[in-house]
Amino acid sequence: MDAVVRFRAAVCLLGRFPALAGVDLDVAAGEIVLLQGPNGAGKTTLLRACAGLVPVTEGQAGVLGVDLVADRRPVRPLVGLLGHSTGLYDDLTVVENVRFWSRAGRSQRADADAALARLGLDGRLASVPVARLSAGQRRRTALAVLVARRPRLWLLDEPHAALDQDGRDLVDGLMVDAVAAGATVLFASHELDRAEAVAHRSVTVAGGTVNGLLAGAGQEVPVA
Amino acid sequence: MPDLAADSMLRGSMLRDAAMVVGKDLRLEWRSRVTLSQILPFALLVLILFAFALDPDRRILEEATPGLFWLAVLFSMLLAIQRAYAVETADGVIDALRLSDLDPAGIFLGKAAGIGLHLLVLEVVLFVGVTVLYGATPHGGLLVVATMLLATTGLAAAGSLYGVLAAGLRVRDTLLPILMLPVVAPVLIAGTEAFSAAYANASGDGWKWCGLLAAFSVLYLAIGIFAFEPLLEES
Amino acid sequence: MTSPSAGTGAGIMRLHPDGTASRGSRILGIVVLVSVVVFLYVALVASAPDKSLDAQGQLVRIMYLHVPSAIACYTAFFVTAVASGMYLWKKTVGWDALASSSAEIGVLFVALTLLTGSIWGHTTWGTWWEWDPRLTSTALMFVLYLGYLALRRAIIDPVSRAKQSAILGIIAFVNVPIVHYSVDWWRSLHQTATVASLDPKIDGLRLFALMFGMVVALLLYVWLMMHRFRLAFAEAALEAKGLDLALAERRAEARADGGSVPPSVTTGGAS
Amino acid sequence: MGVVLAEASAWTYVTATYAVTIGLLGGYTAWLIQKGRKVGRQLPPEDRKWSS
Repeated sequence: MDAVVRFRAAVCLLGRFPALAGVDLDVAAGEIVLLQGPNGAGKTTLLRACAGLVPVTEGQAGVLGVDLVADRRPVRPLVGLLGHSTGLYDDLTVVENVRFWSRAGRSQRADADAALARLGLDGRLASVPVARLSAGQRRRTALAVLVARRPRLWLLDEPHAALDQDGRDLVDGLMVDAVAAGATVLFASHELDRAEAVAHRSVTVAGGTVNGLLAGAGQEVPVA
Repeated sequence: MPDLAADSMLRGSMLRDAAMVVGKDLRLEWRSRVTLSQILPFALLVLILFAFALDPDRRILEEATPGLFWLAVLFSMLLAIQRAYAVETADGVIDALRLSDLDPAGIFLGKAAGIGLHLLVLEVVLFVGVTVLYGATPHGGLLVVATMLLATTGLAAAGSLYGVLAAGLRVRDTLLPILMLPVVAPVLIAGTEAFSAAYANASGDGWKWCGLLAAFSVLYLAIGIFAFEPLLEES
Repeated sequence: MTSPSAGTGAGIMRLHPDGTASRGSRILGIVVLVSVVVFLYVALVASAPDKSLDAQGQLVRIMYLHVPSAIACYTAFFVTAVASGMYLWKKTVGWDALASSSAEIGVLFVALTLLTGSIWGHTTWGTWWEWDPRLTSTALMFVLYLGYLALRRAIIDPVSRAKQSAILGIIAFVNVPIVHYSVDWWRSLHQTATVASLDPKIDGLRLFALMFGMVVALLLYVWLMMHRFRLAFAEAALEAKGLDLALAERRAEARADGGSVPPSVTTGGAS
Repeated sequence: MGVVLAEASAWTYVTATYAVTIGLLGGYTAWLIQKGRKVGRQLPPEDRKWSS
């Protein structure tokens, strides 16, 4: 199976700011790749670009066989994105949120309930409106939504943030289980000791540029 | 871009997604009660303010009842649309909508149905309010109901479309009124004239205004189904 | 290409080096100027007052401005709608610049239509405003396109601004007939007098003044568009130029952060 | 009211209308040309293909 993610000199603009100024990145199937880099380096934009939410204006960008430059929408149902914002309705309860978003992602109800159980949200918390949850519990709910979608590519933006110790163990476990089930994980993190333990490979993002080609990848000059 | 909407219509996923979205909106309202506890009182307040402005004992209120009713509906509509899309733009929900497999036309119809249902509740309350406060005795019930339903469909469709157009903007609260009100002015005119005909017990010439409202609704439903996708993409 | 500093061309064709003028716009500018002078002469001096309006005969001259500016504003908003449609299809900066320029000039002509209509209203009905169907729908169109311009100012990202205002450009124009139709219906119930007095019996030199006025208004619209379009196009080019600069700075920032700029960026690299 | 309006005041309305129209159009044109030069100055000549 060729690379799940294949970027060559990709440029992404946020308004007029070139958040990504030239990305070379390969992620093979079944890999867990860590994105490292200072704040504002472009980690979040890169994850959102992989999810097809940000237009790639120059260079080449392909995720799961979808050419993002041509039409980036078809990749969206295939990926799961966990960002800084939760993407949940504050006034709805945990279970209502997870069920709505999993149904919206064409998953079955069983997947939603299994995800709730897996994230430990099927007890007292289930019927609590998201607005009243702590940051960590909201993050777990967002994770449950992602797990319920069973995406082929996990895109996690600082998944360990706001989680307590066993929450972080849970995230690491989820990543390993996902890869075992045939998915691929690309995540950004600042907790390097924990992140590097679970990641197969680490790539540095600096000033909107990434040099993350696989060792064996040929040095083809992209068609200008 | 339009082919996406067309083929999803065939697969019937549009209506199923619309049902899912409106169900979610109603549940959201049930949990937060924003319409019931905030927009409804505002609508009644508008009726009372009209009375202060128009000197209740000089029969002006009773004669102007049709117009005042629809003005109150228009202002409440603005709040209902702001609320409907504030929910979708909070906390990254709009990204989740894009990432989900929901058909954009379905989201459009779902949001429109949600706004429409909220408006109907407001209109019923306002109708009672107008009858009681302004002492306007309604006649021509059929025309009144038909006008309400058609006007609400038109307002909901235009509201759902302009709501997402303004959704992503910082200045949406001030931009939405000037974008929407000139567009829904024909609904205000048609609604008022139809109601005047009904109240004057001359329902006959009120029906052509319903025709105008129906045309307006069909037009905006059609525009919305095709224009919603790029607008959701850009907001 | 002559040296930019000395200005191009000679004599009357001497163009300012930095401006949005060109041979074409200068020639059209001269034509417009001449036709305006001719129009003023015909409208104000040559054509006789309209006897049917007795003492108000002179007032028919206001119509020579009111009707042409109305024609020009509908043309402008039609161009905006077409350019918006073309932008959604072709997605090039040019169509977006055309749509926004035409909308802005359209709003200018709508303002003129309302002003001249209001003055005409004061002379015949004694009030600065009359709920005449055409004036009313013109006023609604004025606010609608002010909303279009407000939407353009509210969006920062040039691509999403172009797309969203293109959609609004089309919807707004689709609304014009609806507003027109419902307002006509609305006012035709109540009185028809105002409609008649807006179209006083016009013939002879007066008819020529009116028709010529329309031609001058459209020529003026095209001339203004040539300049406004180039201004919008230049601003878009400036934005794009700013991007290349920002891209270079961003990559310099990458080197400063200790990251290495990827090979394919430096060799093949972004164009 | 129409009849009472003297011939003279009819002319004042007409001249007022023409003055307002020419003033508004003239003002907009002046602003447009001036801004065109301000923006044009920041662009290298090859980007202004209309003037070559």
